[in-house]
Amino acid sequence: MREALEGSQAIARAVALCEPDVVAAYPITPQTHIVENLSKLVADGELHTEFVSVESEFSAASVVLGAAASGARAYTASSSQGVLLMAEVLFNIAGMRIPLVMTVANRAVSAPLNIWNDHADSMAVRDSGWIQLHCENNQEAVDTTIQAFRISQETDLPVMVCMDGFVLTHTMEVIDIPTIAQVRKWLPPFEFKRALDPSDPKSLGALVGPDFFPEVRHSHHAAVTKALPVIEKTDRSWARAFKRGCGGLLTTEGPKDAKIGIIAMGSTVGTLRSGLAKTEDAGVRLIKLRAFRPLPEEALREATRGLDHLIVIDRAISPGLGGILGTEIKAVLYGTPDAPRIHNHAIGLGGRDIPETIVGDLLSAIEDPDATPFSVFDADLTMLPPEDR
Amino acid sequence: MSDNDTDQRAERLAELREKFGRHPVEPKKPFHQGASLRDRQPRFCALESGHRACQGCGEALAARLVMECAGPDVMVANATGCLEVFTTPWPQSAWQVPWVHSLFENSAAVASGMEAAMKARGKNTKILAFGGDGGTYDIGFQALSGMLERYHNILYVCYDNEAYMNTGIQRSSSTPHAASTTTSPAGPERMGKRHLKKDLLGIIAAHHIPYSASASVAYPADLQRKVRYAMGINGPTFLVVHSPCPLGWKHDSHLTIEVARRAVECGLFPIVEMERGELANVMPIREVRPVKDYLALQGRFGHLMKPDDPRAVEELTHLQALADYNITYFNLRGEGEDPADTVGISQVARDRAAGEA
Amino acid sequence: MVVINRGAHAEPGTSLEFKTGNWRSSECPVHVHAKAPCHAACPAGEDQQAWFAWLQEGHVEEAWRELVSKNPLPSVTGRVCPHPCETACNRTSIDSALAIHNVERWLGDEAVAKGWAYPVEAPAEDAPCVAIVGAGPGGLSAAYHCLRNGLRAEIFEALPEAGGLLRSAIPPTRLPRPALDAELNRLLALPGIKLNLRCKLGRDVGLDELKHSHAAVILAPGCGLSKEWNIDGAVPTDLHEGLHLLREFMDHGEFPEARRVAVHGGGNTAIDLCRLMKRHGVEQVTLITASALPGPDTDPEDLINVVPRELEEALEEGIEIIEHATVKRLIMKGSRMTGVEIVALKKLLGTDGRMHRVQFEGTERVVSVDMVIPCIGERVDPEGMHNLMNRWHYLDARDRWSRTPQENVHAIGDARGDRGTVAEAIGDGRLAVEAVAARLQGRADPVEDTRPEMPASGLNPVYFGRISRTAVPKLPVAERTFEAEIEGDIGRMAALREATRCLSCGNCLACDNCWVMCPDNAVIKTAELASDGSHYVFDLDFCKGCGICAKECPTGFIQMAEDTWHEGD
Amino acid sequence: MTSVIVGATARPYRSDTMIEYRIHGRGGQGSVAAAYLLASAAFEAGHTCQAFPSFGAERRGAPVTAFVRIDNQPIHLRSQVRTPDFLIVQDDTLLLDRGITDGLKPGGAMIVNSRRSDEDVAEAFSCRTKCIPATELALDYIGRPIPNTALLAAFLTMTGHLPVDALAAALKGRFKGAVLEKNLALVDAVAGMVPAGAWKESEDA
Repeated sequence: MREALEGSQAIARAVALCEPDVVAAYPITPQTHIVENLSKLVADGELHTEFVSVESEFSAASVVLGAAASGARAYTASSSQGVLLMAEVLFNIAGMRIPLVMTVANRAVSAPLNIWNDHADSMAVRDSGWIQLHCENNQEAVDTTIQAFRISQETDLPVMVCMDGFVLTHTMEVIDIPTIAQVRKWLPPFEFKRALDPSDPKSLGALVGPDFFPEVRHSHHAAVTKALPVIEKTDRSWARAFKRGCGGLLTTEGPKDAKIGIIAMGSTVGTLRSGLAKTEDAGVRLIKLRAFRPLPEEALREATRGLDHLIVIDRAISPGLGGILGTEIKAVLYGTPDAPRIHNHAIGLGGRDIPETIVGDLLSAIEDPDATPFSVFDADLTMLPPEDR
Repeated sequence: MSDNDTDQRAERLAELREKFGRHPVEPKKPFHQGASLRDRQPRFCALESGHRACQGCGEALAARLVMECAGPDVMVANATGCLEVFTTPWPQSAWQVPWVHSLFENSAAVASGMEAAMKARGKNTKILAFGGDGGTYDIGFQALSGMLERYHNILYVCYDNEAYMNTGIQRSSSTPHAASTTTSPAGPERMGKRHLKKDLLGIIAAHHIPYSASASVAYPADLQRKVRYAMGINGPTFLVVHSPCPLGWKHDSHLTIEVARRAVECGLFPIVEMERGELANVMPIREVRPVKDYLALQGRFGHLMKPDDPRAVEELTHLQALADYNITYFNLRGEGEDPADTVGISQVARDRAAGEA
Repeated sequence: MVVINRGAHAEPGTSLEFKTGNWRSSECPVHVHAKAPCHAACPAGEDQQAWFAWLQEGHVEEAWRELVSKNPLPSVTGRVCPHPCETACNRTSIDSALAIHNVERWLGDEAVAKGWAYPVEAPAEDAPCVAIVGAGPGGLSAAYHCLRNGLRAEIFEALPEAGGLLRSAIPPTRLPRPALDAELNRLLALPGIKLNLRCKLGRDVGLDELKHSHAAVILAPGCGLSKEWNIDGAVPTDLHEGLHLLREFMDHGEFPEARRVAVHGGGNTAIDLCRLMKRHGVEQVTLITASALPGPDTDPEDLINVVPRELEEALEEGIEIIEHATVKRLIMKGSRMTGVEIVALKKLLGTDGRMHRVQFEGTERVVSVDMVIPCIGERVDPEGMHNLMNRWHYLDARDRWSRTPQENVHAIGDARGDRGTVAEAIGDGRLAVEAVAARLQGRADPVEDTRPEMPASGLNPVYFGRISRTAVPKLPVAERTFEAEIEGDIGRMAALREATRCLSCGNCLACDNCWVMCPDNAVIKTAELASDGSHYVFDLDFCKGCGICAKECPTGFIQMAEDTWHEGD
Repeated sequence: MTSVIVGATARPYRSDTMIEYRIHGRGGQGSVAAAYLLASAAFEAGHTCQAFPSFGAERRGAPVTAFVRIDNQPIHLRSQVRTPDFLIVQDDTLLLDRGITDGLKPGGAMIVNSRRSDEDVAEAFSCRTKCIPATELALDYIGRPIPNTALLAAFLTMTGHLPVDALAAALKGRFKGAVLEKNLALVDAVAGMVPAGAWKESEDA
């Protein structure tokens, strides 16, 4: 049913539709409304779950770890500092191959303190071994959340659903919320074969020494990589059932013969699309990357085929290196014949508003003889003392 | 299998039902049944041989004692530490119950999740959380506090060996005053740890939980009674078990029990029980020993055993004063002989059942 | 080939694949069933710890059967024995010794009262028969152990009644005759024992004849004659020596007239005599002994050789005892004695390396008495055994089994000269018979119990609380007569309570300490596979050798030994 | 791997029919609620909508803004509203900031919660302005000084952009019982107080 809903409220509703056994979360801006909405659903009797009001994100992650390990469908959500406080547990959950779902309301990481949206938090835990899926709008966030439960249990991997803080979480828009009957039909009941069970008492989280560790790591890597077709397949199945998809691993839009491409993740894609509408003659291919982990290397090479220039939009940076997605895409395209030239820009860091006019600026920058391979594109360097530029 | 075994097993299950008011899960591999003598031992063995604890490890003993009266319908969340490392070097595990290790500081939280899962799935399996003093007094304290506050049906057991032993004997907030560790070494400028042992039970008591207690490996019967009691409570319970570490305390491996016993007998480790934060019971000390008897067995207090060094004398006196304080504060002297005091509870008798067997 | 599973989880109990037994660096635990000190100290060879174990479990008859497997006369020894077992008892390191002798007596009396059968079977009609000379405790023990060894026994007793010195030299106040008769009669009634009374060796039957007619001869004649006594050649005209006086009194109830008496000597006979005379009305009874009274610093070698409780009762009753003294001179007024001069004396090591009794000049003093009674010991009546006498006028028994130079002839008990208690005689009887039986069956001599003794330091006293010893009622001094037994019955409740005080030195209590306290779960509980009464075995595949089990074993049954001990298992 | 999902080309990215709103208020006055209410009303009227706050960390009393976009097609743009068609000002003290009308499209209009005259304000800011004493009205009808309902009712009545019924429907989604009735009564009252359709032409401006 279509409703005008705030993003966080919609996520809470989506989570409730998946009927998790255990939800544990600690409030943090801008994820707070998700927790509040879930709490209210529980209080109103609309969601029958063990809602564990933990004392920290660290415990939130630990609680869902324990719950999922005990055979419960588990969900948590966090943001920014909370994700970083969880970091240790996040690696642990993935390493133990425990299926569960977490929403990250993407937000910058301090210092300086900043509560606004960018991707620094989920990027900081990109190596944790989770699946990371980015959402362009709240409909995708809802759909991806439900898909994430299915992907998670099919792969024995935890899934992080990344949605931009405030820009999506606090935005009311028209969202089609599936019915519980539809979700029950589409999402199989939770099953975790290695679940703790007194009738088959396994030990989870053993110490693995040098004799076996590389193999265990390899298997984790292989598992995340092999999640690619699962993510795609799941979205196709969703699209068949609900008449709308979330874009599989990635989507491309624009003329087939485009020579310039722009690739981005999350809500920025919408603004870029809006901006491109004003420059229809530019012949630009817009690539929306949904799966950041696993990174769909083949799909990326195909999506960028024929391009001379590829503008890679990052919403977080790795100081001393530059854009993270940009660097990864360079690596993906390395050695590809006729690979496009990469123009890597970080925009909207710490919630800097991204106007649709930025599209024109980005396209102009391709021809800028002074352009650096990477820039914080919307930073006004004149505000900095010369020695800090 | 003899009828006798069947009876014992039925009895045990009946006892469990009585204790938990619920039907325990039948383990796939039942206890004290099977081909080998080891399988037929008349106790529930959740922590098998072949673990890699040091010789004379107090923690390994404590964990086995706890598990004996907690299992089999339990699941364990274990903090990082010796217990975790020495029981589960992949591909082996010494555990016979569902067991999960996540991290150093989150066993209480992982256990919370497990308990929530049990509630959500309509199961009664009791959850245990284990941590060492590092994972309980220090880094995992927040998660523990949260667990207690949220009133999870979990028994948290802290195996207190008074330092970070897993990483090689660094001081924790549980390390006793004046003990020497690698991060509180004794030297010309220092007499070991400068600070006091944290009064964890006092803090736990402030959570107003149904039951919290201290116990010692030196008194297995008392320890196991407390575990049984705690297992029967629907709510958060806490047990701190004094577990000597021969390596870290620097005593001979065969002295583990003796050292633990003297800690109790001198008053430095009071054995107490609290109900809703109120002192409900103590193990009286029938014959109080001077703290020196306890300290002298351990190398970590070696620097105090120098009567010519006024600093050593001062710290020794200080420790005696701390013990005296405990004895007064908890009224550990008791009132006459008591079958549950330090002497009474230790007494052995020829086992009639065994004798007739 | 290792297959790494998802998330690297581990299956339950798989640590059993990892044998930590090779972590033992030097020592491993072993079960050592050491001798309990009571057992080591018991001349009769009783294993008190073993029968207390039965009592601890409430099995009274089994306790008695265990007891009488060594000593057939517990009712007697429970009354007359100086109980070296109690002196040795490790419990003294915690509080005080067990009241072993009181419990022994109670067990003996229980058996009589309940008519429990001795654990013997009638020997075959054609079983070899052993001739036993003397029906005192040694001879009776020998006869009993013949049955235990499948032999028949024929006893030759010079007197008209069996019992030997039990009857002739021990006052009924210590050993009431009904108690003595009851136990003796039960014993003598056992099939396979033939008793010939009024049959004296040398008079009625000859040694050579016995050697010929019987498979072996065991001489247990006791010491029927008093040692000769004089002071520098002088003796009082009306000399009465102690054992004779005692026998006379027990037969006729009369003592010679005397107001003040000195008894010279230091054994049970001396004490018995002192007490009887005092009770008979003698104003002053003084015992002059070369030995020492018990005290904290008393050298056991120097201690007066009497039953401690008898000594205690004697002092209660007003007997004066002068220790470390001897009679140096008799002071006579004509034929009438007026006193004895005594002098201080001590046993000291001489330059020849042997102990000598040294008198100290200048310590002489006079004790006024009108009678001095020598009570310095007894000697063997050599009749019929002259060629078996050694130069100290005792029978020439040469080893543990009391063999004499003559083949198939053993000499046991007081007649050996190096014995002095009923228990020793009982022990001798058993050992001699065991040697005889072994020889008859073509076996080597029975192996001595070479197990080490468990010292108090080998126990862990933590596990035994202080429990005071049961005080047994005694007749008040004023009520003591010549017949009524002075020491009372401990009774069933107290006997069982006393049993709980037994530390079970060196033996497994099945207390579970090792099983409970092994951090490595390497102690396996099993009644079937365990040996020596234990209920546990060590799983050396996993034992890391920490030593906790040995340290925390209350009884010292677990000890740490060189690990090579178990090689080849 | 051939998994690229290629979207339709030549898809109209931007609608010419999108209307953008900027709501100025003070923390605690319900600016975000007003934005959500307006978006909900648009949804009730069959439009697509987007409403979001200015994501500030401001506390009660600080000037805040919220944004609403209403269209007949999917809304992709996520940036803040820089060139609003309309301004809704919840508190006339905010008018002290002369930059409040920055970016207001030519022909745009502003509705202000104020007892001042429309003309005074319009003159000061050189835009079409309607002032209504929304706080007083709210106190009269609802009993609480929340100006949103009155402002939105006045606004919708004047622009005719959405039927007033849509606002009623949106209110039904947020309130129940007596509170809802009072709000609906307020909507009716305000609708009668302002000139219906007065700003309707602005849509074409």
